[in-house]
Amino acid sequence: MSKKWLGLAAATTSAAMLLTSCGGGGDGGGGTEAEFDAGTTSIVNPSDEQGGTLKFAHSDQFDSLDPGNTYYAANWSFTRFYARSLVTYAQQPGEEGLELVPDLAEDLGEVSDDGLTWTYTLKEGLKFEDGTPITAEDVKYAVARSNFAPDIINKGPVYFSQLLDAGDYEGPYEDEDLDNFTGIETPDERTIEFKLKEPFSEFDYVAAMPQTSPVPADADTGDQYQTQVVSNGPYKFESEWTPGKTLNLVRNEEYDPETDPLTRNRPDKIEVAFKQEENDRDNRLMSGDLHMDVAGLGLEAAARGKILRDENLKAQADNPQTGFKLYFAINPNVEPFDDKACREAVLYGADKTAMQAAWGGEVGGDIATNMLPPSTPGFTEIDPYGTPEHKGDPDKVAESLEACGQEDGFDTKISYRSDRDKEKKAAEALQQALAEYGINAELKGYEAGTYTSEQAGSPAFVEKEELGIMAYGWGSDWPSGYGFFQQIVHGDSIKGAGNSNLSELDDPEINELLDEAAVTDDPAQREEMYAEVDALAMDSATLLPYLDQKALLFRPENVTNVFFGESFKMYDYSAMGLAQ
Amino acid sequence: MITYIIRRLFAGVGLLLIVSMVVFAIFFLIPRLAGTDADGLAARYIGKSPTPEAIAAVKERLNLDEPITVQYGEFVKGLVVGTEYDSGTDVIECSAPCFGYSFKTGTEVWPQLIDRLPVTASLAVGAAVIWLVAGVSIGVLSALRRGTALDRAAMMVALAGVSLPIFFTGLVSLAVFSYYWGIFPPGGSFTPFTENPIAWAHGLVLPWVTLAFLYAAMYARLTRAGMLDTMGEDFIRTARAKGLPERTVIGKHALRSALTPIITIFGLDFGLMLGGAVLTESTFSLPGLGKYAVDAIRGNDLPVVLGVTMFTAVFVVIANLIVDLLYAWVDPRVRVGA
Amino acid sequence: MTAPLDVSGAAEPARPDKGASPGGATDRGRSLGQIAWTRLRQDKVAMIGFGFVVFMALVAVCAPLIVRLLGHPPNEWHQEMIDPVLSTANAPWGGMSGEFLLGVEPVTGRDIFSRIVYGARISMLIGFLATMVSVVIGTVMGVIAGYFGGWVDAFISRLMDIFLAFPLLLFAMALVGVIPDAAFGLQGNGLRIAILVFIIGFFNWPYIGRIIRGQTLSLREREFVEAARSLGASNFYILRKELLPNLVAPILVYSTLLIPTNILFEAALSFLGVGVEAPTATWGGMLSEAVDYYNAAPNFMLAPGLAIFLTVLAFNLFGDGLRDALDPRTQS
Amino acid sequence: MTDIAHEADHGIRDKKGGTTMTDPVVSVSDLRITFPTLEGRITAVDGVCFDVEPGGALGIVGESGSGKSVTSLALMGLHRGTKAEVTGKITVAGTDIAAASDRRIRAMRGNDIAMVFQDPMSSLHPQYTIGNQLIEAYRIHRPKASVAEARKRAVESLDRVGIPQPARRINSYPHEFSGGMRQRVLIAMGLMCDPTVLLADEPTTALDVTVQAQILDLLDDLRRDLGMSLILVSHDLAVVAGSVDEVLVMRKGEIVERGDVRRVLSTPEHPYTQALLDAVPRVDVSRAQRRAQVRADRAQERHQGASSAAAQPTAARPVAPGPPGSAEEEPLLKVENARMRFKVRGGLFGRATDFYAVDDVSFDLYKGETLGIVGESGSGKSTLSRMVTRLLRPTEGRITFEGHDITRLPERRLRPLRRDIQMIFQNPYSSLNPRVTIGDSIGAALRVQGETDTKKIRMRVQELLERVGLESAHYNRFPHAFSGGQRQRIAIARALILRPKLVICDEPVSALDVSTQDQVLRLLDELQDDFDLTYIFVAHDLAVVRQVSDRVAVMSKGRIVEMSHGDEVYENPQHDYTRQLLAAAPVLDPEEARAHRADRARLRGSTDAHEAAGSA
Repeated sequence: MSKKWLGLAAATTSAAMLLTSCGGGGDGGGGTEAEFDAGTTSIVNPSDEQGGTLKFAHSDQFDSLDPGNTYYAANWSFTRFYARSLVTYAQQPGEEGLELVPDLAEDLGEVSDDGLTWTYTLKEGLKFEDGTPITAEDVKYAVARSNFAPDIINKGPVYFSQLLDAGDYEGPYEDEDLDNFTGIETPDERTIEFKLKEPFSEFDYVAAMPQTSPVPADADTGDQYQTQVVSNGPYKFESEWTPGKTLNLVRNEEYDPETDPLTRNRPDKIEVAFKQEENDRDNRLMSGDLHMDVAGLGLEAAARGKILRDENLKAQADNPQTGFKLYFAINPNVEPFDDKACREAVLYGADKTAMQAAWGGEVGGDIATNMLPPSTPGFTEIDPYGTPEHKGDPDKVAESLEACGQEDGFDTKISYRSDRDKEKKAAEALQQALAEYGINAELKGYEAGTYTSEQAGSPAFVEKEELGIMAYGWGSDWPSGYGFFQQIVHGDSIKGAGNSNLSELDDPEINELLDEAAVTDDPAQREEMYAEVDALAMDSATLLPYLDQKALLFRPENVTNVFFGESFKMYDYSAMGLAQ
Repeated sequence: MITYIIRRLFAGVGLLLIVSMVVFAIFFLIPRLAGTDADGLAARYIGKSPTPEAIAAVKERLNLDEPITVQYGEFVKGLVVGTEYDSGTDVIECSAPCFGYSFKTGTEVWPQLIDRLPVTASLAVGAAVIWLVAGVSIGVLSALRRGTALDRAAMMVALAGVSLPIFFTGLVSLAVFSYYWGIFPPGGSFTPFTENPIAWAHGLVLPWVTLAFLYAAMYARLTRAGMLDTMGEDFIRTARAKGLPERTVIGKHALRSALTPIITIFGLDFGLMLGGAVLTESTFSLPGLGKYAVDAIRGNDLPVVLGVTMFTAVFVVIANLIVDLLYAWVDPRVRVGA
Repeated sequence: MTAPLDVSGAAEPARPDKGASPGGATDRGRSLGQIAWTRLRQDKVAMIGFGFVVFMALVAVCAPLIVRLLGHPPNEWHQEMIDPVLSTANAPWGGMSGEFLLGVEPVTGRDIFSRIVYGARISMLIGFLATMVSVVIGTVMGVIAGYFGGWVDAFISRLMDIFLAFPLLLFAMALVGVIPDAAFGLQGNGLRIAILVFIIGFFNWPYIGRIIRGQTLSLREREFVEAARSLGASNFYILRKELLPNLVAPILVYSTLLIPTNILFEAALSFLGVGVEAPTATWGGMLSEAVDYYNAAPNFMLAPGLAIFLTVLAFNLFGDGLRDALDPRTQS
Repeated sequence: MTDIAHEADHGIRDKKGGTTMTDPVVSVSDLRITFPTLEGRITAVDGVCFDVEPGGALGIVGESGSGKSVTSLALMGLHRGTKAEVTGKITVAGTDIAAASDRRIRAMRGNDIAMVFQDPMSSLHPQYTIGNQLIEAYRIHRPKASVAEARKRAVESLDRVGIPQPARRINSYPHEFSGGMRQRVLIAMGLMCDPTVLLADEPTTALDVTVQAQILDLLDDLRRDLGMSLILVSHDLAVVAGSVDEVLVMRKGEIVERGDVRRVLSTPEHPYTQALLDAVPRVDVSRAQRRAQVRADRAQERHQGASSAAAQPTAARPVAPGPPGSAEEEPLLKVENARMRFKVRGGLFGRATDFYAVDDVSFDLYKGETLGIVGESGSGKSTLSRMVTRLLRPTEGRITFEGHDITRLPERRLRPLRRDIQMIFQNPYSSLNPRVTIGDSIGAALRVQGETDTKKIRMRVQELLERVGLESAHYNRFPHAFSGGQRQRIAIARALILRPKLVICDEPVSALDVSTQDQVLRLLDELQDDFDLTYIFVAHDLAVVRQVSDRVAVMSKGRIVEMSHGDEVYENPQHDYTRQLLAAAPVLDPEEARAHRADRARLRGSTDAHEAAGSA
């Protein structure tokens, strides 16, 4: 049976290939055909079949499996198998996938008139894997532990601790009385009221984070919780998990699909193997032995070359944007970049095609001309420092250099993360391009592990070492301009260590716009404001965006319902099933 | 004899203490000299959003504000009597020998080391068998056929072997045998012996051979030199004068002498390798101790680095002790107490 | 490591008395060094090794000239040579041609030949300097341990044991990673190289130290040392005038054999991503980047691999030959 | 042991041993052996012929390089598989060595002909018990023998060669035996299969004189009791004198003289043999006789060379200085109750125990005299000489030189003293720095003492080089270009360059061939006259010491057991140990050698138990 089916599938793909080569393909339409990039905009292999073991591989390991203690998009996507949050993203390809739908909650958050209280009501009949009902207290506890005990749980974002009006609450591990946590009120078993310090219009996005997934207080084991997360989703841990070992998820019998807006229970089992060698992983993906690369960062160069040369394999690949903006931050506190003209010389001198090549050419990304990622609602294309073919503009460079009084060029440094080959190559590309104008940049590589905490992310270090230009990349925590910009251009987010606002941009106009957007209810109005922030940030000439990163993703033929989820910028794992 | 072993064990403990001090100094002192303060160190253990609160909290949890001597004291205490970690809700007992606790992965280091040991041990033992057998027999053969084409060819190959970087031979063999021909699985996969001995061996063939090639080359050269020295010894002449057949002269008299010094070298090599064959494991992405250490260094997971280094040093100390005892057994002249 | 090298003369056989006129016709009035050189010159394999070593040294020294004649600047990008989709050379054979002798690097299109030539500079420089550091530390410590004996010897010997018990590669990786960005009045690549030299050299001294200690121990027992003392010579005089000349041979041999070890060590560090700053070309660094392109650009992997191999082999050939030439036991 | 008790019976030699009764067991004709070297093939053995009758004993004597050892290896077929080229015919016990198969040769080795090698330490495998090595030798030729049988045989064999408690000692390793005992083990190994011929290549060279005598006695015994033939190879004529019937004298690969041992030793025909015999120091020749001889020779030389040499500085000197005690002058050197303690590590707990290498030694030394110190290895004679030169600091006691107490002088203040006390070392191969030209080696002394004028140094060195019989042109050469004798001359020059008053000669000739020995001794004599030197002459060789010393001190176990005028010690020894030493000294006259052997057996009877314990 299955053999016949496979043969048929093979015949269809080759027919599709023929069509493509005649120039007939490309429309997508229903999108069920397996062709190159089909998964970016449509569902490939739709099927409602259940069963099988869905096998994931990770080239490293997750920062944590604890839904309250993780900050990686891949993991936020993956935890949806066992940790449901109050709201979540719709299970749809394309833009629709950015929409929020209520998950544990009956509806999206209801905001009070003063904008300071967001209220969610839990659906009825929700249960943990052991059958105990899920209460509002469990959600409150989850938020308390994930945001207010930074000594124990500190890998995830801390939006709640920034937004909630919790006084000097010390977290559930120091203060065992949850009633002392005033940031969240639970008037009854099912109602959760978030008390904010200041209004925040995009709170639903925060509520969509896995940190709102309930945790029963008596099952919490602090930073060991990741070894035995208590599931409230369709799958649960088969047994206690040891970090580094293969993770096995099995069906959670207490899960009721009726309560779930998503269909996320197609396979019988889910398996994740960690620390898998990349080239090996790619080969196994192409052979169908493995189903998904869970980190979702794309294929390695070897496999990429193979796929792009082979039309058959290419039809099983997608090449979507990852939402990551790759850019160089220029620090105006480092001479000579205190002079805007000098910064502009760098902006005009950059050869973005070379940087694109560094990231793997057209497959690696699209050349970017502004900061906001194209998939963000409200995106407007602007190119304030445009150059012919993005290759740099000698005349403008010369003008700028003259304007800043460095006609013969100057010396500076470019920092990058040494264990990120592509970023390193991009830095080399910039170095080469600038060298032609007499701007001699010395490259400084630092370990990715300490780059944000100790080097580029430490303003004191940047000034001491005179890191004028710093390579960086940024993706949004949620699909809005606020989620993207807040950490990297808002003056308030400048920190002594772990700083992400590498240009140390502290423009009152930008700060004000972002603060205002936070309290603006109308999404359309907010989108306008973000476009304005984008323009202002570009105008500061402290940011040199060069690429909207793209990933070359592979979907084996035997995986069904594959599509690229715009929310987490990778295949939507929750929807996947296996061809039986 | 017992006294001797005890004395050596004490010396070994002393050695370990010094090693731990040096490692500690490198990782905890030099970053400070390089300008990283306690905040920076704390930030290493925090995810993508190191807030000042988190930094302060982590600093306190990990005693990063304490003087380095106190921190070192804590570490040694953990090794000797064990220590405790606060997981938030519970107190985690990290019983002796507590090699520390990785705050990056939220796991104790010791079980992780134990977990990776089989990989490294499989690699080391298999490779050692190959290189000892191949290296010694080639060395002996070369010495006996000194000056012949066989000798010259073997020695050229051996010289090439010691001149080839292991990561290059590893990569080329991966490319050829795994990616092009598909005879052996690519790196990264390790099947425990207990699970499937055939898959275990199949997956390790390339790393074994790659690693063994280098060492076999070294040992062939050593053995040959040792054999040549020994064959010129008076007692070999005596053995011949007794009328012993050449087989016995070589097999019994020459080999024993020639191989005795190799034991020492082997002990050190093997001990060090049990602590992780860094390059081989990295090239073949084998999840062994060496790879663990390299990953930990890259990820600045200091307790892990400290743990692996200490672990390695323990192996070296034990290997040295075993070698010395073995040496005394093989060579009565150095017998203790004599 | 390798077969022990005996101090010249230690195992010298008693010569028959040839009457009043000393020596044969051939070694009349020549030093042992001159004799060794004559013998070395007869060793063809060693001389090939020596030739290649000299050649690589010249390549390293004249890198800019060679590249100007035969290649392109080592860091210059040639995107016109690269396929924008595949990121590899858009010409067959990895872009090998008269213009790009060894082809081009994937992604950047840099001239592999030029980078190999410039890579020789780093390898040779670090190999040589690190060896010098090892030799200086090793010789001083070895001589002190061997000559003074007692607790000094015990202490230094333990120290060497400790060094040998360290996983060196891990240490070097860790150290290079945590060292400050500017120190000793150096910065940038100068500092990186200095640090690499120091670390590689510093961790390898016990190998030389052990050998020198052994040699000194046996030399110390030789009567000419006692004779010098009975003439009233100070320890310093004995170390300098009596011991050191006898240690020159082993030092020379083991330096020659340590250089390739150190070149490999540097390559390994670069391979693991710890080394000089990009975009400076190093062989180990090239090799680690080539891993991803083993099938699309095998020339990218083979070129640095073979460069390391041949250089190290040449040093080893030369070192082996040198040892044989200086070894009194093979004198006949 | 019983055999040894009967030893006296063998005092009378079986005179029929040398006559032809049957076919010879060993027959060598026109043996020629060449080796390839970088400078072409060299001929080590050239046309050697000899026969050994069953039960006969042949001595092969020659200096280093004479080809005697190469010849003995050829008898065992041990040149097979090497680069040596062997021509000629060798037959051993009916086996044609050249033609036989490897298997046949192996069957012969150890079974028909057994070899005893020079260095017993390196000739035994250090990592196997002696039992293992003995049993192996037996079983290879008697494959049917059980291990138990072979073991029994091994115990017997060890017993036969005089190893005490053989059943227990069979499990010991070679390093657990003393040198003499090891040599016995090696002989026992040779006896395992009752060989027809025992081939002993320098079996006693590495041994002390008393042990040497024991081993020679043993070989003699065995030969007689077991009816074996013996081939004894040695550089020392005196060693073979008492043990063989016939002797071959070899030189540069050729036999220069052969014949009955008594005849060769008494009336040598070949000038080389004569020279060799003349050079052998004789324990029965006194200092006075020898000095007279030396001076006469010298005068004659001068007379022939240059008639102008009228003033003879030696003429003024007395043959021997006045009796030491009665001299009114201050002694040059006074040693009082000197002790030297070393810490010896050992035992299970590594505790250090004290060991006195020199224990309560006192003597006076007067200007111009020569004090001989004689003793066996471990007697403390070398330690004593290093104490006098202050290379070692005495633990106790006092050393006075020219009235100054130098016992505890710090190194810095010793420097002026170094000018006055110099030392000549035993091994000229190790006492000259191979990396330094001889000119620099000799000149170093001047430089160390503060002389900076290079020209002056060069001049004085060259002057001295000529004085010790070398050429001034040798200044820039390295030691390896010189022979042993020449090197010792260089060493002497180095000692004399500072014009010392006292020279301590530590075994200055023991590493040299006999003929060279004589030359060096003569040189030392001459120099004593010319430079007005006082010598302390340390040696193990009784004869050498007698010839050069005015007074002789006999040392044993750190103490001086006897000290007196030279001839007194030799002609009228007071101490048992001195008597033992004298009895053990090899002598050239075969008859006398036999008499000595009988003496030794008598002496040994009283000290047997003691010796056995000492060697364990």
